[in-house]
Amino acid sequence: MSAGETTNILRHWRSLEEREAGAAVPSQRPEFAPGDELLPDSLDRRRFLQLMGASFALAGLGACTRQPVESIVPYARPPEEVIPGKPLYFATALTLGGYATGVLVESHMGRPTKVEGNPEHPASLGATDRFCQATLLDLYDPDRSRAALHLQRIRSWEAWVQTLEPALEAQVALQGAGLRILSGSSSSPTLAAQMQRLKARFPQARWHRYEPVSRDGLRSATLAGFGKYVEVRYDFSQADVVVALDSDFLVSGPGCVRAAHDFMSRRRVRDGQYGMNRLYAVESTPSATGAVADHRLSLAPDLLLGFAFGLGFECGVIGTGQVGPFASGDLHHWLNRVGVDLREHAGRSIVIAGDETSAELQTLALAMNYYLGNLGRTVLVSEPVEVEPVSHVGSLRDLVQDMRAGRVEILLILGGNPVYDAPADFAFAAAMEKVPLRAHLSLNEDETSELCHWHLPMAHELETWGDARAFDGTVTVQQPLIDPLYGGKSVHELLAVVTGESERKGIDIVRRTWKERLGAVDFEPAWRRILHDGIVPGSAWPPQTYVFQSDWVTQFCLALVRELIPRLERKDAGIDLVFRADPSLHDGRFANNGWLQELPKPWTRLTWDNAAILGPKMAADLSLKPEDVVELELRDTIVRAPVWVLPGQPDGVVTVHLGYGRRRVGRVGKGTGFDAYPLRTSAGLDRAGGLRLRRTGERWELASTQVQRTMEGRNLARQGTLLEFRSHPEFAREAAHGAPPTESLYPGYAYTGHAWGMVVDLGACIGCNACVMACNAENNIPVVGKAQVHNGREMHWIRIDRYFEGDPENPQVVQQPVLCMHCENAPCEPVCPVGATMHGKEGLNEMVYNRCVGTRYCANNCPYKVRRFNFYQYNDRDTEVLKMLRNPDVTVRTRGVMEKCTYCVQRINQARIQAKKEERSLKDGEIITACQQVCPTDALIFGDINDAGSKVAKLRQQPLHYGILEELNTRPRTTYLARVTNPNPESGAPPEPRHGGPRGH
Amino acid sequence: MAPTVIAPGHTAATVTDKIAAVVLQRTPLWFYPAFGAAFMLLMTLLYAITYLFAKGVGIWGVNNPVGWGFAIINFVWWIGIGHAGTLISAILLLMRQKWRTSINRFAEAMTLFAVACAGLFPILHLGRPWLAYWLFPYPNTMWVWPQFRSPLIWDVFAISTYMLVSLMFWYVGLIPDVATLRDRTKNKIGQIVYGMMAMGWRGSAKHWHHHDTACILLAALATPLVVSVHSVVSFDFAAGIIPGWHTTLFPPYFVAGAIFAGFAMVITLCIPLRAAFGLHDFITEWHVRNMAKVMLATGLIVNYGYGIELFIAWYSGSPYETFMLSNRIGGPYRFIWYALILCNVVATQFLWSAKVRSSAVALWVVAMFINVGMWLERFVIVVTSLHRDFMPSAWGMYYPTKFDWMTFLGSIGLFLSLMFLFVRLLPMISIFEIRGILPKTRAGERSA
Amino acid sequence: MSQLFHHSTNTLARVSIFGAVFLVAGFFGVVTLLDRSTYFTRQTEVLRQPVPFSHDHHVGAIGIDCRYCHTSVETAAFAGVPPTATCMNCHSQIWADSPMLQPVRDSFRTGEPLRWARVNDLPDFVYFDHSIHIAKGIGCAECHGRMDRMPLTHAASPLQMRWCLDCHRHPGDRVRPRAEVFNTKWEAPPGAAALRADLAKRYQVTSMTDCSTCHR
Amino acid sequence: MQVHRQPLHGVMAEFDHSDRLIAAVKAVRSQGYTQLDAYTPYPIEALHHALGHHHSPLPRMVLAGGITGALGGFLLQTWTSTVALPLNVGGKPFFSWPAFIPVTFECTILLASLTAVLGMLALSGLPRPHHPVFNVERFAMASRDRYFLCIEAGDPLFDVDKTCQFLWTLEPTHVAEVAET
Repeated sequence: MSAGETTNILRHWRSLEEREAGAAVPSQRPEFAPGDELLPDSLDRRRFLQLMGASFALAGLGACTRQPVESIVPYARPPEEVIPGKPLYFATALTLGGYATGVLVESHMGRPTKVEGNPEHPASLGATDRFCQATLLDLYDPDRSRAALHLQRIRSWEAWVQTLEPALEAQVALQGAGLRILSGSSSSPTLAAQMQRLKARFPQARWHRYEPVSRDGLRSATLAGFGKYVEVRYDFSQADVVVALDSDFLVSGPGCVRAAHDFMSRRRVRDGQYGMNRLYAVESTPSATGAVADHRLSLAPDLLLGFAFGLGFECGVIGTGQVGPFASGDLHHWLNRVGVDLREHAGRSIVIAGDETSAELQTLALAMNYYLGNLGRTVLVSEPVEVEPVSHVGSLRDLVQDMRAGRVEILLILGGNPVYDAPADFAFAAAMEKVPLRAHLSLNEDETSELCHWHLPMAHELETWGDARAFDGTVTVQQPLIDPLYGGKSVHELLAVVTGESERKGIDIVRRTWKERLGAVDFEPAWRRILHDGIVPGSAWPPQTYVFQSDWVTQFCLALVRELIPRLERKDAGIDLVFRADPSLHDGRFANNGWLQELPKPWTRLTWDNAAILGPKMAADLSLKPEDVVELELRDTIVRAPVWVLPGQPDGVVTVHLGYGRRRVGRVGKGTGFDAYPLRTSAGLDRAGGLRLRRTGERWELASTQVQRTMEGRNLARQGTLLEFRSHPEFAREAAHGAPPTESLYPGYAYTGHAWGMVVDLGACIGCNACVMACNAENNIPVVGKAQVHNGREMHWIRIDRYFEGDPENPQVVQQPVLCMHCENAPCEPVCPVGATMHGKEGLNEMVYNRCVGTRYCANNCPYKVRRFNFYQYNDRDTEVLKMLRNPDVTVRTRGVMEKCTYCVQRINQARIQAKKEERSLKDGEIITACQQVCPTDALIFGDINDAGSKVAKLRQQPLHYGILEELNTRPRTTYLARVTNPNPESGAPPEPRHGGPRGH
Repeated sequence: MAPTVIAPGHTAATVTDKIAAVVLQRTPLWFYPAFGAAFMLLMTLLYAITYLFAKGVGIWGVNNPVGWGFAIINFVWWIGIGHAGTLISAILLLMRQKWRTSINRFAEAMTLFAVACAGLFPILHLGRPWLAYWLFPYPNTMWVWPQFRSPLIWDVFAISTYMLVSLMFWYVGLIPDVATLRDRTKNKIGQIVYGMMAMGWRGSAKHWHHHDTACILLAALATPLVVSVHSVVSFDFAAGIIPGWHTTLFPPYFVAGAIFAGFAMVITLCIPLRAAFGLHDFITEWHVRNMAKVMLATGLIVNYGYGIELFIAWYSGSPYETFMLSNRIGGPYRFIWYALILCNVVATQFLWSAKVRSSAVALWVVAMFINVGMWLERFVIVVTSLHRDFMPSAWGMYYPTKFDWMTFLGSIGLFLSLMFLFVRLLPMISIFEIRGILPKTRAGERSA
Repeated sequence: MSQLFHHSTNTLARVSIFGAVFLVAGFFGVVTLLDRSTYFTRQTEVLRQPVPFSHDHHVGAIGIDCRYCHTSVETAAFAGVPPTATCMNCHSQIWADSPMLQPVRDSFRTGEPLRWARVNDLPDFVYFDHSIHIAKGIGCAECHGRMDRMPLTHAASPLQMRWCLDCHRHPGDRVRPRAEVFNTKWEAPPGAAALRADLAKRYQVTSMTDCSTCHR
Repeated sequence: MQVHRQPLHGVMAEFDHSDRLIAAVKAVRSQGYTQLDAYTPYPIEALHHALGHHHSPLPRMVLAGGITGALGGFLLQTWTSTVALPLNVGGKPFFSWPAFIPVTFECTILLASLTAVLGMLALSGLPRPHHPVFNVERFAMASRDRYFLCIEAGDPLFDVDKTCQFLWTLEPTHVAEVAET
C-alpha cells in the first residue's frame, strides 16, 4: 500500500483505524457490517431494564396518546417567489469526469430534494443516470468535511489564504516554477479563463490532470488519427449496426444517457414497424451494454484485440489476414459475418471501443470507422470538450517526477484522491510528502487530505457557481441550489486566490467569464435566460472534418499485429486481470454514498462490495466457490479479495472493480470491498497479464440481491427474435402457463374514470438502475446496510431482475424491472386484518402506513414479492442533515410497517388537484412517475389505461404485450412488452472461444 | 389381568383422599428444581420479548420472501397441542367414554396453557405489537374497522373464543372438586381461596342437575369449536396463494394433526406425572393404550394428508405446485422434511405394536418424536413454501436467530411453569367424576 | 365443618360478578370518551403564542381578508402563516411601540422568525391541501369556525379521521358559493340544500374517500 | 312446647350409602314433605327422579344465547364492511358473506357458552359461599363419601322432634339440627 511506505513526520497524524483497515479483507465478516451504523444503536443496560418492566404494559396505551404541540415558523422577511409547500425547479448541471449532464433540481423551501433531467439539454433530454440521482446524498452526506484543517486542527479559510498568499508571493519571483496544481479533467470555460490568468502570473507553473478512470486510450488514438486531441462522439440514432469492443456506452462514459436514448430509438418494434438496429458486443467483462446486445461474445483481452484486428482486416484497415484463433474455424466464420454486416452498412454503422480500453483498441476502432466511412456520419469529431486535454498518466507521471526531484514547493490538489487511486508504481504518497506546502480541496476527508498539510472543504456542485460542457460541447452555467452547508469553497474560488484576481466570490468569477463572452451590452437578460434554460444557446461544438492520417495508422496497426501475434500463439498465457470502474462507485468517489453502495450492480446484483469475478469454468478448475477469499498476486503485490462466479465472464480472465476498500472514508464506505488500485500500474490501467490466484480458505460474505440465476422455465421475462416476431407476433402472450380463470364467485369491480397502469418495455430496458435510484430519492427509501441486504431485507420498491439463459460460459441475459403490479385482484389485500392495504377508485393498490400493524401476511401473499418491510427503524430519524433530503410529500416510514411502490401517488394527487383547480381533465403524460421520468430509453410508460388515446393504452394493444403470472388471476396493472432481439440470421450465436492456458496456483 | 379404568379396591373416600393429597401434601423435593428450570426458561422468554419490543422483529430471522418464521410455526404448534384437552373432555364426554375422567382435567389445563402460549405469538410477530388491539372491532375516532375477509381476523375470534370457552369448561368442571379441597384442607387461606373458587358449592341434587346439563351443553358447543379453531388456523395458509399453502386439504388435515399432537403432549406429560405422584391407580394402562390408539388413528390421517399433498401437487400439473413438491424433497430444506417424515410417519408406525402401546417408556419416546415432528411439519409448511414461490428472482433462505430460539424455548418454559403450578394447586384428576364411576361395591347403587 | 364466610358474602359475591362486568365496560367507555374529548383533540384549547394575536379584532372588527395573511391558501397545500414583514406593514405605524408587539418588532429587526404554536395540527402522515378545498367552495369556517369571533385562536374542529370522513362522504352538504368562501359570517340561506346541490354540480364536487387521498 | 335457642334451617340426616339416601328421599316425600334437599359427593340420576326434579331450562337459554351471538356477529361484519367502511379489497364485494361465516360461527359458540355457564350458576343459586348447611360439622363429608338429606324448617309438616324421630327411622348414621345462621 503506497501510503503505508511513507516514513515521515506525517505518520503520527494517521488514525489507528487506518492501520487496521490497511490490512486487506479480514477473514470473516466484521462485527459490524457496512451500513450497520445506519441502524439505531443497541440499547444500554439501564434503558433495557426499564423496558423489561414496562414492555408488557405497552399495548393499549396507543389509544390514548395526545399529540404534542408543534410550532410553525414563518419567515421574518419572505424570499421572492417562494410559496411555502410549493417546490421550485432550477436548471443546472452535474459533471462526472468533466462532462456535464443538464438537470433540473426540485427545491422545497430552499433545500434540493430531487434531481430531474433537463429536457432542453443534449446530454439529458429529460433523463439522467444513477449518479445524478445519487448526488443529493453526497450533498447531504453527514460525513462531509465541515471545516478547513491544518495538521488536523480546525482553522478558518482566511487562515489558509494567509498561509497561501505569502507562499505565492515567493513564487512570483520564480515565475511559479514551484507551483503545481492537480485536478481532474474539466470542461469549464471559467476554469480555462482562470488558467490563462494563472499562466500570466506564473508562467512556469504547471497544471496536471488525473482521472483514475480516464479516456487516455481514446485521447492518444485521436492524437494518432488526427495529429491532435479532438472530441469523438457518436450518433446512434443514425447507426444500423453497432459493434461495441469492451464498451459500456449505454450506461457509462460521457453522454451515455443520450447514447442510450438514441440507440433505443432505433429498436422499437411495434405492430407493422420492424426497423431495428443490431448490436454486437465483444467484451472481456460482462457489461450492461453486453446484456442488451443481439450478439455477445466474451473474449480475454488479447483475444479481443485479435478480434479487433480481424475486424480491421474486414473493414480494410490493414492488409494482413486474421490472426490467432480468428484465422479459421467458428470464430473466423463469425467474425467474417460481423465484418460483412459492417460493410453492408458502411456509413450507417459504429465501431466503438470502451472508454477505459487501450490506445491500440481505440485506434483500431477509429480506423475502422474511417474506412467504413462512418466519420462525419455516425461518428462525429469536433474540438475537444476538455480544457487543454493531456494524457492523464503522462501528466501525473511528470508531477510525481517533479515532486521526487523536489522541484515542487506548492501543490494544490483540487478534488480527486490521488493518494488512493494513483497508479501503484508512481508511489504518489511518498513523492508527495516531499512537497513543503500541499493542500487538498475535497468534499470529504480522504486518504489524500490526511497526507496534506491543509484540507479544505469543497462546495458541492449544487452549492456553487460554475459552468461545464456536455459531450457535444454545449455549455451549462451551474447555479447553486443552496448555500454551502459547511462553508465549502469551489475550485474557482480557490484558484481566484492563486491568480490573485479581484473577484473572489464564485458568482462574480463565473459572471466575469460570461460578461466577456456575451458582451456587457444587455448582459443581464441573456444571463437570466441562460440560467433559466440551463444551456447556453449555440454553444455546442460543430462537427469538424479533420484529416485522418490513415497511412500512419495502418503502419501503427501493422507494428502492433507483429507484437500481438506471438502473444496469441503463446499458450501459457496465464490469467489476465482486468480493471473496471465500478458501476456504482465509479473510481471510488462515491464510496460514502449509501444509495449507490446499496445499488445492485448489473449482472452480479452485488451490493456493498466488489469482488474478483471469475467465469464458472475457471472457478470449477480452481474449485473456488463464491465468497471464497483468494489472494490476487501480481508482480509481488498481493491483494486479498472474495470470489464471485459470474456466467459470461471469459475464461482465464479475472475482473476487479475499482473504488472499494477505501481506508479513510465516512461511516457508509467503511469496511466495504477491497482496494484493487495497488495492483494497477501505469503499464496497464485497463488490464494486466500474469495474475496468480491463491485460495486462502477464508470466506467473505457478499450481499447479492438475486441469488437465483435462471427463470426455472417460468416465462416471466419473455423474448424472441425479430424473425419470430414478424412470423408470429403473439409469441409473448402464448408463452403464458395457461390463461387466467374467467369465472368468479363475485362480480368484479368496474373502473370507470381513470385507471392507472404501467407498461414496461423489456426491449428498451438497459438495466442502468437509474429508475431504482430515482425511486429511492422520490420516495424516501432508506438505506439498510450490507447485513440487512444479505438477509434479503433491501427496501427498493423497484428492482431489476436478471436471468441467465443458455450456456453458462456465454449466456444470454434478460433484465426485467419489477415493481408493484397494482393487481386488480390483489392477493395482498384480502389477507390484511386491519385493512391497511386496499384498492382506490382508480385501481391503485394503496398502502396506508399509519394503519399497518405489520403482520407481513401481504408480503407473503404477494406472488411478485414487491412488498418491503421495515424490520427495524431503517429511516434515520436523528441525523438532522438527512432530514433535509426527504421528500416532504411522502411519509417517512417507521419501524414495523409494510411499504411498496405507489405509482408515485403523491404526483398523481398533485396533478389531479392542479387539473381540478383549473377545471380540466388530466392530460396523458401529465403524470410521470419518478422511474419513468429518469428512464433514458422510455422503458417505463405510465398512464390511464381507460383513455384509449393514452400511450399506455396503445402499448397494451401491442402484440408483444403480456402480464406476468396472469394465470393467478391477479389482473396486474403493470404489464410488459416482450423483448425483441435482432440477431444476425447469417452468423448464428457467437461460438465458444477455445482458449485459456494453465492457471497459476 | 385386563386393565381397568381404575385399579380395584378404591372407594369414594380413598379416591378423594388420594387425589386431594397431591395438592394438600407438602411440596415434594423434586418439584423445586423442576419448577426452577421451567421458570428460568420463562425468564428467557421475558428477556427475548423485551428485546423484541425495543428493537423490532428484525432481531428474528424473518425476511423477504420468508415473512413468517418461528413465531407462526410456534403459534400453530401450540394451538395444535391445545386441541387435545377440550377434545378429550368434550367429544369423549358426549361419547360417554368413562376412561376420559382420569385425564380430562389436566388435559384441559394443558389446553389452556398451550393456547396461552400460542396466543402470545401472533402479537409478538407484529411489526407494531402495541397496536394489536386494532384487530378487535371497537368504535374508534378513525372510523375504521377490522377487515373481516382476513383469516387473521378469523384467528383473533377463533383463538379468543377457544380460550374463553375452554377456560369456562375447565372451571365449571373444577367447582365440585375445589369444594372438596375446601372441605379437606386445614389451611385457613386455602379454605378461603378454595371456598371462593367453589362459590359455595354444596353438592345438592339441584346443583348436580344443572351442573350436568351445563357440562353436556358446553361439551356439545366445544366439539364443533375445536374443529373450527384449527380449521381457521389452517385458513391462514389455505387462503393464501402460495404453492404449498393454497390447498383445500388443509382444514381436515390440520385438525387431525392437532389431535395427533395434542394426545402426544398429553402422554408426554401424564406418564411422568403419574409416576411422580403415584397415580397409577387412576391413570392406568387402559388410558395410555387408548390414547396410543387415538394417536395411531389420527397419525395415519396425517400421513395420508402428506401423501395427498404431494400427489395433488404432482397431479395438478401446475409448474409452481410441482416445483414446490420437488423443492420440499430436494430443496435446501429437504433434511427438515426427511426428519418430519421420520418423526410423524415412521415413528407413528410403532404404535401398531401392542407392546409399544402398553410400555410407558416406549410410548413416551414415540410421543416425543411426534411432538418434534409436528413442529417440523409447521416449519415445512411455513418456511419451505415461502422461501421459493413464484418469482425465482425473489427466492431466499430463512435462518433462525438466537432470539427465535429464545422465544420458542421460552414459551415452553411458560407452558411448563403454568403446568407445575397447576398440579400443585388444583386436583389434576377430576375427583367427583372418579367417584361417579367407581365400580359398584354393593348391589343397588347406580351412578351417573 | 364451620361456616367459612359470613352470610353477607353471598350478596357480595353476586354483586362482584356483575360489578366486574360493569367495571370492564366502564373502562372502555371512559377510554372511548377520552379519545373524543376536547382534551385529546385540543379543540377549544388556547395555546400560548408569542403574541396574543386576535382574529376577533383583525378579521371581525377591522375586516381584513383571510388571504391578506394566509397568502398561499388558494394556490398551495399550506395556507401560509404571515412573515413578520406582513405584520409590520401596519404595525410600523399603528401600535408602533406597544409593548405587546415587542416580539414582532424584535423579529423584524433581527430577522429571527416568530415561533407560533400550531393550532390546527394534523398528524404527519396526513396530507391536506387547502387550495383544492377552497377551489371546491368549502368555506374556511367549515373547519376553522368563526375565526372572526376568536379573540384568542383555538381549533374549532376535532380534526379526527371520523370527522374528515363525515364531510368527504357528503361534500355536497358543505359547499357554498365561491364568493362566500372567505366570508366567515356567511349563513346558508333558507332552501340551501337546492343551492348546494346546484353548486356541487357546477364545481364538480366529488366524494374523495380513497385512502390515498390523504395518506401516502 | 320447648323453645329453640335459635331459629332452625332444618334437620339433616346423614347416610353412608346412596341407596339408603334414595330410599329415604322416597319415604320422606311419601310422608308429604316438600321442602327438602339431598346432598351427594357426585351426581346420581336416580336421585333427581326421586326428588322429582323437572328438566332444566338451561338448553333453551343457551339456544337463545347462540342465536344472539350468530346475529350479532354477522350483522357487525356486514355493517362494518358495507356501511361503516366499504373498501375494495382485492376486488371482492363489500358484502362478501362467505368470508363472514367463520367469525359468525365463533360468536355463536362464545355467547352460547357464556349463557350456559352463567345460566348454570344462576339456576343453582351460586355463588353462595354462606349456607346454613355448612353449620353442620359433619357436612364436610358431603364432598367425600357421605350422603345427606335435609328437611327444611319451611316445610308445613315440619316439627323438629317429629321430623327427627321420623328421620331416625330411615337408618341414617347421624341426624343433626341445622342452625339458620
